Amino acid sequence: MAAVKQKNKRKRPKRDAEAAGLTLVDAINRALARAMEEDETVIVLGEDVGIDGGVFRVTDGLIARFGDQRVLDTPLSETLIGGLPVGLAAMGFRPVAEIQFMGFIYPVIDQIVNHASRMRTRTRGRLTCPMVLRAPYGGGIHAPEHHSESMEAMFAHVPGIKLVIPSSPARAYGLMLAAIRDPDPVIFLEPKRIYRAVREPVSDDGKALPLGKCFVSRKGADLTLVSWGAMLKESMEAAAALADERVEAEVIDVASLKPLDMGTILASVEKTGRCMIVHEAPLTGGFGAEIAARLAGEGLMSLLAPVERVAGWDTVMPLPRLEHRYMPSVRRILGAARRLLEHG
Amino acid sequence: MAAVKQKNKRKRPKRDAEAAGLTLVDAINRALARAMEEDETVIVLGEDVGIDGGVFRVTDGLIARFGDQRVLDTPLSETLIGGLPVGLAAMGFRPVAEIQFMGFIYPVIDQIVNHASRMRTRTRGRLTCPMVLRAPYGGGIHAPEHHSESMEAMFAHVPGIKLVIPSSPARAYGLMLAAIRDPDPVIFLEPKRIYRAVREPVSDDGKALPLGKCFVSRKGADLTLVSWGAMLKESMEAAAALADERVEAEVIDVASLKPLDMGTILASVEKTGRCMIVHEAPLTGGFGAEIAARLAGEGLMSLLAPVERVAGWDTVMPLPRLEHRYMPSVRRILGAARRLLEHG
Amino acid sequence: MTRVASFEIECIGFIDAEGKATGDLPDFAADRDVLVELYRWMVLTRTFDAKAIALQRTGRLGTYASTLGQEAVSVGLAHAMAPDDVLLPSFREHGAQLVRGVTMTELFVYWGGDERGSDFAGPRQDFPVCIPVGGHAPHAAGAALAFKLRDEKRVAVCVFGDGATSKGDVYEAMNVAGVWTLPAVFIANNNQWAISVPRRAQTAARTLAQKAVAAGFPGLQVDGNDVVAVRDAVAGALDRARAGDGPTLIEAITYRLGDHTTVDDASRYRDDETVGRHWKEEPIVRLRKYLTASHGWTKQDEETLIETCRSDVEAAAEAYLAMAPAPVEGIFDNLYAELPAELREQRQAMLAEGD
Amino acid sequence: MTRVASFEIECIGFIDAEGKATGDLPDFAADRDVLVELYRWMVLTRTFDAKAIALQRTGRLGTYASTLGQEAVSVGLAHAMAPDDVLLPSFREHGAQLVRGVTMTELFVYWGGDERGSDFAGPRQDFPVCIPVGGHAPHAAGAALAFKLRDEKRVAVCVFGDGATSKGDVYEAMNVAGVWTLPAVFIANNNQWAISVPRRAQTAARTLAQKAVAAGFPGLQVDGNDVVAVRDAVAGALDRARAGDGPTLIEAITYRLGDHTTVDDASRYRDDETVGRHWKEEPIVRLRKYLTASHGWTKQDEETLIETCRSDVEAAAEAYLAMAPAPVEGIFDNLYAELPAELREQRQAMLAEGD
Ligand SMILES: Cc1ncc(C[n+]2csc(CCOP(=O)(O)OP(=O)(O)O)c2C)c(N)n1
Ligand SMILES: Cc1ncc(C[n+]2csc(CCOP(=O)(O)OP(=O)(O)O)c2C)c(N)n1
Ligand SMILES: [Mg+2]
Ligand SMILES: [Mg+2]
Repeated sequence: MAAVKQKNKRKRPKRDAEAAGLTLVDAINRALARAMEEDETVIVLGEDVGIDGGVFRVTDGLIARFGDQRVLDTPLSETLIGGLPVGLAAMGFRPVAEIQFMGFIYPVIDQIVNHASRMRTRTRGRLTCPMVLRAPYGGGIHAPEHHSESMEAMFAHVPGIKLVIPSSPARAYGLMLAAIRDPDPVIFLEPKRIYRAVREPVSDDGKALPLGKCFVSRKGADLTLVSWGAMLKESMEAAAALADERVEAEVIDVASLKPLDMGTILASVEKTGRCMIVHEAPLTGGFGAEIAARLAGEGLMSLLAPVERVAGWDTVMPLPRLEHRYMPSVRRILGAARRLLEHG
Repeated sequence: MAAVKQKNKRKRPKRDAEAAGLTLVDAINRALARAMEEDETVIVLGEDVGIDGGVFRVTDGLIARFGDQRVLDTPLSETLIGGLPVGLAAMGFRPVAEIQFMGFIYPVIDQIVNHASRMRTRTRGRLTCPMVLRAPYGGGIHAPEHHSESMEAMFAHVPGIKLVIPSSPARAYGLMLAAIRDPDPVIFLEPKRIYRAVREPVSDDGKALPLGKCFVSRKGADLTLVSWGAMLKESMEAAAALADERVEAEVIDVASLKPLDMGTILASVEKTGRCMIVHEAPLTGGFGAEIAARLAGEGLMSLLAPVERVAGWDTVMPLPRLEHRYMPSVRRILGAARRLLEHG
Repeated sequence: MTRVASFEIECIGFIDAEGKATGDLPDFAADRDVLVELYRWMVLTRTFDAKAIALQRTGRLGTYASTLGQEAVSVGLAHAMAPDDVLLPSFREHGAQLVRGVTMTELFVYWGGDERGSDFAGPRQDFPVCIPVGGHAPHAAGAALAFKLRDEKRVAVCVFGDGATSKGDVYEAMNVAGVWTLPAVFIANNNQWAISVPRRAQTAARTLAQKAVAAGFPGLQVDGNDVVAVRDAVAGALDRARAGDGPTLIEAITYRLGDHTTVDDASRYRDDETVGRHWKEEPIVRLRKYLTASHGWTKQDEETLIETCRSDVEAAAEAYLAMAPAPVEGIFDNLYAELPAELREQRQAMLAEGD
Repeated sequence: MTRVASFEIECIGFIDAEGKATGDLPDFAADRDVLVELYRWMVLTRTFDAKAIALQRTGRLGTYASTLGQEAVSVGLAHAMAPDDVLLPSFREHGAQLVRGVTMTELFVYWGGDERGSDFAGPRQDFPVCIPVGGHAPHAAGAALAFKLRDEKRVAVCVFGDGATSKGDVYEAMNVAGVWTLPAVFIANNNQWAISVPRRAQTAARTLAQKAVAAGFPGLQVDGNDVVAVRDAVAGALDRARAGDGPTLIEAITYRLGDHTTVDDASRYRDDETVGRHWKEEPIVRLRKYLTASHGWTKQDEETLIETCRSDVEAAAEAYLAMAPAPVEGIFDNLYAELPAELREQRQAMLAEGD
């Protein structure tokens, strides 16, 4: 809230870069700006989101454009970053709060479970909590200790919230708009490994994508590959490699983990009979378990082979030197695909 | 640490009650006392664990017996209650910390994920974290708001810790001793609905039960009922009801959710071909998902019917008036059993 | 060695335990009607409290947190607030909630274990009680920020106990309120106990008011058994906040005369003698004495008041007990603005299961 | 209105930015050897720091947090500690770690992304760096409690930044240390920045030292660019703790002359001019001036020292670069004392997968 000296002279991404398309960072940045423009109750807050533009530059330029009453650098207080938006939202704002890295999100869980997720039901709808909590997550960028974890499953278990993870710039744009416009709290996790990995054309047209819907990223009839976030990349690469062997994998981007669009997954598995779920988070209790469990339930009769889960090991994320030995690789996915295809 | 005035004149459970056996509260109390007696590095800390003996009386009498240097009432600071034991443990103590209700455990997750669970691996074994974190959990006792949740799945996902939930006085006694003696951090969740529901003979012999092992609570060949904590009660009741219909259910008490003894469950399902998992926590992302997922993987070829999960709804736990409509009931379990038996 | 900062904590009080004014009273206290109103709210709160305990004892209410002895804090603070200020109460501020316009029936409904009790018909923007100790302090900062950003002259008033002052979220919220000069008032209702843990075991700080020093704004103590002092201190803090000068922390010193809740047994950790001493300081008798001596409050006035309170409380209790049970669909239907498709089946299953 | 408490915050310093003593120095500072030792550690720290940045720039080290300009805080505090005290550092206290006996090679190994770097051969009970800001403060309280319960005359020394003082866990830890009179020293290394957020945006508290008022123990400020003052203040706090008088908070005022880390670009949020002004206050030059003027420190002494530091750092870097890669099994084998059966298969799968 202190007066902002406009020191940051770096320009907006150049025109030619824009012609080549937007990165995931750019796309979220555009969605935030669009939402702030169309609705003045949308405000952004977090550590270093102001003049610094966020450590990944997701909020770059917002303070220059919307001022320091709508882009607020908070003190270094994660519990507060979880709880302040609950008060703001109850009083009519739509705050978008940032946790700098998912490794620092845990103090916020208290506010999410005990307050944000239940303000509506506790008060029978009198007070509500239309907030978005953003955080970059995941490994593979050689970040320091505690910066590379994937703990999305903890949030997927919390009733009353929604949980969204985009896998591409265009989806990030549309899902972020949907998250901000949603009348209930949304956790929005950003796979930082692909923050700048690809560019794609994204038209800044203010169109949201639906929450609670999977995307079919590739069509195929031989096996179903379910994933989200950065692991879509390896999943798509594996699908391409399988295609060389004339195996057609259907690749599904879950996108909304909560609520989950199980219908799309079940329909695919009905067709393929073979399913693998790929995620970076540790195997045990990861969100892959929920999908596999539903396959073991409603989907059982479709299964021609045991469901495969390719995930991080049930270990602490190693420091950068060994993190590649932790991260699910295309090789690991292909190995699982082979096991799936061996059956029946 | 303030001097303790010994006001609490209430006597130890009477002899005749003891002859009738111990409650789960008594059993944990005995295990704590035994561990403190045999190892002076074992200390107990938390809110109201001292002269009050804990709000459920689990630590009753410990301060009188071991003094206020080994039984410490902390300030009202849950984050601290998670983090203080990490420092104590690294310096050679075996702290047993209490969170008064699971609804207040969330601020502790940060310390568990970022510190307790990884002190050993971060320092390649130089510093370790032999701590126990206890908390009563679960619904069904008409407790106030935020006092009835079951969020064990959040912990089951954290690498580097162990997670234990007893279902009876005898198991509570043996598992608590094992948890305290374990060289790594253990989360010990106590199903408060059955704190005093049953008595059973427990001999205070200092014998631990193994961590990482399921218990078969009832033998049967027709279907497998997997559960833990207070839901063992409904599971056993349902099994008894099924027996009246000549259906023999095998009932497995998971007891250690992490590490999980999947072998025992798989062996049972191989025999029965039918499996249901019962827990109070919300369905989606509950620990039942992990067990079902493993059945969909390694266990698939044994399955004669879709895996059933009988769980809490994916809703916020209602206030007491309606909580019985949330809690999985014997009726709900029997319904699922019927669906299991309809198949093949 | 240079002195770089110094701080002082003051304590205010106007009417002592004997009901005597210890100096000049604040202006509002010259008005008999105001004093009687404060008195009436305190008596009503105590009457409500006794009824709530009675209902709990007979199995018609859930676990309940008594406010016995703390009525002056609760009533005084709420009475100072403007209608469009927002209250963020702990779970022991029944008095404040009543003054704010929450009905006794709503309070019974909530403590009876029914969410409808938090759907206040009166103060629509007041927050529901906060069971997780201190968890509402960040909400207060958020609400205050909302007022500041919209340039409204409203204040967020957050009340918590002495125990809550040990919580990190309370500290984080006060700290941000300080640095952003937010229109918030934080009130530590220091009843000397956090269940069995006495105030002295909670912190080495000589006063709780000085917790504000860490957050860079004023803190003061007030005699929490003197409703005039509480009202005055809170009114001052509200003025400060409304003027754009930022937050204040008020430590109101009182005493929890009852058990922590209806499931607590305070005799395990404190003796009757100590409690008895504190009965001599409780807030209602002293104001009655003052009213009697200075404003001709009569025995008749007293009896009428007690009878009105009693019958109001009974009526509210009857309305509560007569209420139709909440529809079970509420479990699902209030979870999201729109029930996600995947939950429709669960909702159906719940309804099919029956009671 | 009664005054119930008052507090003062003092600031100490002995050698000013010009290298002049501003009054009597503490006793230890009369000893040339001690001053030279402090000086040597600061120069070594800065040399190490430059090398670490160079290694990072050439892809041979991970993200690194420079301590440039803050050497006096780091070196001074560790130099005051007894060997069996325990250090709980943030991620920017390389100087303190070196003084404590952590080797430069170990530091390179850690910042190179290898857990073996936290398996210190020297100070076996010192904690590893703490990346989650403030998360180690509760550990400090726990370690201090361990010492107190065992009646050991040891002290837990916890260092964190100005930003960390906004965190609830730091507050909770200080509060318990106060009420339990724990042998702990908390040091806020106030380098004026938490990444891009300046000190003034972190809190309205005039000093960070006054955060101790909320926890009920003394807080003081010290010129963090004066290694003599830091050492003296910390020594005093350690004595207090060892004597059983409880914790102290020391705010050491210094300045982060470099970027936040090697992935930060501080020019986005502060200008060179401001940084330039702070270069005039940095800790190494002023001690050199003092040594030159008061203890005959020569150009030759200086050159020799710089050369020794340079070659020590190079040797450590070479040892680091020559180190055999860590065994990949370490991912599993250090997770638990004994690998649970269910993880053996995963371990096998990992090994089978290969690099
Ligand atoms: C975060 C949290 N921890 C623990 C509890 C259990 N509990 C309920 S009230 C209470 C004591 C609160 O003390 P204080 O803040 O002084 O408020 P009081 O009850 O005295 O009004 C405790 C520990 C809780 N509700 N929330
Ligand atoms: C809990 C937490 N939140 C956020 C971060 C990201 N982060 C790393 S350093 C830093 C600023 C720390 O400032 P300060 O405490 O002043 O220490 P300094 O970096 O200046 O030494 C932030 C926000 C973190 N590491 N931990
Ligand atoms: Mg209290
Ligand atoms: Mg700093």
